Amino acid sequence: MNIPILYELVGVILLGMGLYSLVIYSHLFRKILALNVSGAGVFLFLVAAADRTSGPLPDPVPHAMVLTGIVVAVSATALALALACRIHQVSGNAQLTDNKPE
Amino acid sequence: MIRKNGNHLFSRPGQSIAAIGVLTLTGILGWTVWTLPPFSDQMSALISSKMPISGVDNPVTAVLLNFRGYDTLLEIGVLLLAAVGVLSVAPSAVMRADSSPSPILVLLLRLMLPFIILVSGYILWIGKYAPGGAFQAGAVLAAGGILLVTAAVRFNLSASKAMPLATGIGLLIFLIMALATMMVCGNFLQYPVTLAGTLILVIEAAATLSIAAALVRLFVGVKSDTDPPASGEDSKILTFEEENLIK
Amino acid sequence: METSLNYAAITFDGVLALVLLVLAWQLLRSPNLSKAIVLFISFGLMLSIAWVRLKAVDIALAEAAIGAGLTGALFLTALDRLQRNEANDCDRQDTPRSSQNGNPQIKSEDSD
Amino acid sequence: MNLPAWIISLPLLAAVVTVVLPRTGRWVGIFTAIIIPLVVVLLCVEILVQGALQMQVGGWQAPLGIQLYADGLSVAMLALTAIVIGCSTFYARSYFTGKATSRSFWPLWMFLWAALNALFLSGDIFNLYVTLELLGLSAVALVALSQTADALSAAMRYLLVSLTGSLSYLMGVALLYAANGTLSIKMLATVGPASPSLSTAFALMAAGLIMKSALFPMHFWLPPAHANAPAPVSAVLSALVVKASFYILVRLWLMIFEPFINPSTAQLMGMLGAFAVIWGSVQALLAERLKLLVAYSTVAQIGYLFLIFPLSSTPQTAHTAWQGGLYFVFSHACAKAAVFLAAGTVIYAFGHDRINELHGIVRRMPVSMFAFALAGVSLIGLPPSGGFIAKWLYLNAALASGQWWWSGLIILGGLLATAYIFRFFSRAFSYFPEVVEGRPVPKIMEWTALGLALCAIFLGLTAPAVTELLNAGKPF
Repeated sequence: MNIPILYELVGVILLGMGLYSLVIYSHLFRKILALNVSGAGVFLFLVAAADRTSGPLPDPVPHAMVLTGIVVAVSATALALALACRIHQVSGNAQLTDNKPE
Repeated sequence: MIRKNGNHLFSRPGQSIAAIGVLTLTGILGWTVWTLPPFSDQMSALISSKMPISGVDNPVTAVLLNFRGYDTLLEIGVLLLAAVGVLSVAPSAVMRADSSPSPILVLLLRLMLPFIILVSGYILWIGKYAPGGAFQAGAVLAAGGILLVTAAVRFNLSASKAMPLATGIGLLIFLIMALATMMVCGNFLQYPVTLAGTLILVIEAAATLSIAAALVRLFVGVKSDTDPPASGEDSKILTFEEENLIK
Repeated sequence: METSLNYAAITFDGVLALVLLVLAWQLLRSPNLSKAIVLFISFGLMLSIAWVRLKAVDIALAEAAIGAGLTGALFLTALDRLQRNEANDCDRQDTPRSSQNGNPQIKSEDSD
Repeated sequence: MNLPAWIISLPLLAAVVTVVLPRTGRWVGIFTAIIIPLVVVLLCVEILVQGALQMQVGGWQAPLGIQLYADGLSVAMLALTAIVIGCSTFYARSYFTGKATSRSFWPLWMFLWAALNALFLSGDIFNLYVTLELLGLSAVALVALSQTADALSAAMRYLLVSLTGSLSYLMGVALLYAANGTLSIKMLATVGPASPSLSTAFALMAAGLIMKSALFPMHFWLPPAHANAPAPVSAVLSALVVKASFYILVRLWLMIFEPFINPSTAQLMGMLGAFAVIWGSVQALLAERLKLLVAYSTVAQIGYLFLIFPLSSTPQTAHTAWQGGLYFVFSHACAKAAVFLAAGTVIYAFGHDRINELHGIVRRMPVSMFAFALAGVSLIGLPPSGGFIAKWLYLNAALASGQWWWSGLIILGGLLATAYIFRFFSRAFSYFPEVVEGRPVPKIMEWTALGLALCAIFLGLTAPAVTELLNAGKPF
């Protein structure tokens, strides 16, 4: 087993773990954490895949994609946290009102 | 019974179904990844061959600011959008520190800030040759900004006039450059080869400032307080000079 | 010499992969939110090391600063605001709602 | 001329200006709403004359750079966007007058427009991901502008679904890039043969896009979000935003995945569409609030869109089915935007939209109710509306491909739509002796709704012109 494949598989498992937590927990902060972990999994897969080239240096395009992804992720996280805090303030509860998944 | 904090959404059977679903998905994905063909190095080779005319020496910066600069332009748009969105959700744009900071801390901050700005500038500059660039530099600058607004007892974002300009200028410069190069060279964001390095640096400098400002805005938006400021309060609002200091 | 270096590298990567998975698992299922957030920050820092191992130093820098640092700071501030909201609720009125829910932190610690 | 670049840059510039100078928002918004439709018209002419247009951003060829790609399908979507957002902007200007949230509204609105334009013009799967995020975040922030507890919860749920959908799409992009080393749709069009990575990538991307387009059973987030957003936002969300992810799915299906897809996948999507039509219509019949009724009607109408996949499965009906599906997109967009704007006018005037308390409001707002009626004609699918043409094309495709059961569904859906629309009409148009009291409504709000409803009807009369535009550059 070579090293990039190891990290690719870790990325896939992180994605799965994040999705599972996203579905089963109702506290909004946990859902947001779970999405961040899933995102990290996808990023890890991308960069690990880029390292499987035969040349000495990895492909820089996935690196640029992941940098873009990290900035998008922090933007989305901030919006989600601001919404979650506001919901908590209005309803006294950091959960979505009815018990539907997501 | 739903617990407030460890709260699960589903009963045990529901959780098992979710677990089985996710395990299946992970299994299929893992198998797909296992069977992936070897990664083609056609793109790496292509990028290496175009590096001399990209205007920079770090391949990641070349992809971010030149080959796929349009993605980065939209991405700076996403950050600006989030900065607007977070504040529109926040109950007020006023941030209050938990307790008044000691004057020594404020002094220390004032001494540290030039250093932070210097480091940020260095990371921005080095991005041309080595790992670094606008995002990393912006994040460092934002850390300085966040320390500064935390040290101020109250920080009123909507009263600040420089903040909107600082947040917007990165996207504005990027767009103007993109349209100007289109008029000159024919394609959106097509830099003239000899000027590419300079133009990229200008765009990145403006982007660094905006990324920092947007990240500070995100922080202030999430932290913002609910209570309206008490009128008689002897609070120190972050002054204009201090704000300029972070720029 | 080269093979032993290789073994060391593989061991290092194996351990790092394991640490990443364990941290992620712990942070996702930790009953205590502030602990989960601290674990998330350490997860981000470990991830930066993984980026370096994958020859992506640019991403390692960005991850440490934005992914772990800023996102972590955002989570901590948001949690702080949440707890202040709850505290305000309890102070202002002793309604059934606020006494029922109480502070999430204390509650979760109890129920462990 | 580089018109596509201008179509993307103008709303982005407007967004920056409204962030930096918040007081100018109202005027910048109106200015953009006038200028962009003009540029889009120029682009339509260019496409009709020259055929499909491709732009290399930065002057870099694929696979190194990003391509902008405009054919009949993309410019038709751009034109639709210009019409719907253009009208809604005039409406929003009155709707948000004097509201504190208008400061944030204008930048978000301009970002939404930029995201849609960029999305319809993109020829690169990763670039599409960035536009999807731009679109999703601006839509969520706009829903949250209402600031009520319901709107905030709806926005949160929308955000979580939207982010999960993007993540799934991004994982698909990652797999495609890892296997093929390119992100350009044009280059991916030549990949093959079928491989596990290709099927998994399609499954992930389709799942993500289906979540974002709210196809049954992933529709649960849509009714609260669309019902609780400010009216002009609801109009654009229902008319355009859910269609944007459907558009990407259609593009990927047509250009990359069609040869590799198992026919049962198309049937499955059609089945989900059928459930959506029935479920959405029944919920619309049961809804107590007008905007909720309209939102559930959107769930039903999205179901029709997904019938495109089974109906286009035989070569001889493919062309008819694609045209029918896209006609659904256009006529539903105009009609639904009109209905949401009219419903917003009702809330503006009376402060609520409880259907049972809206007796005889036609006397108070005849123009809005006329708009509602015209749009209803198109939603039901009666001639001479755009909705009729769409259903007619679908019925032809269903019968010609020997899949008669879909035609039964289309007729059933029409009957259910008649029922839920007349349920509201029977109140609104009933004779009620006293005139209902309410706040006076700015004229422009009523007339923009009527304008959009008229567009939905005209789409039925101008079918040849629209089909010519759609076929330009041979997207199908």
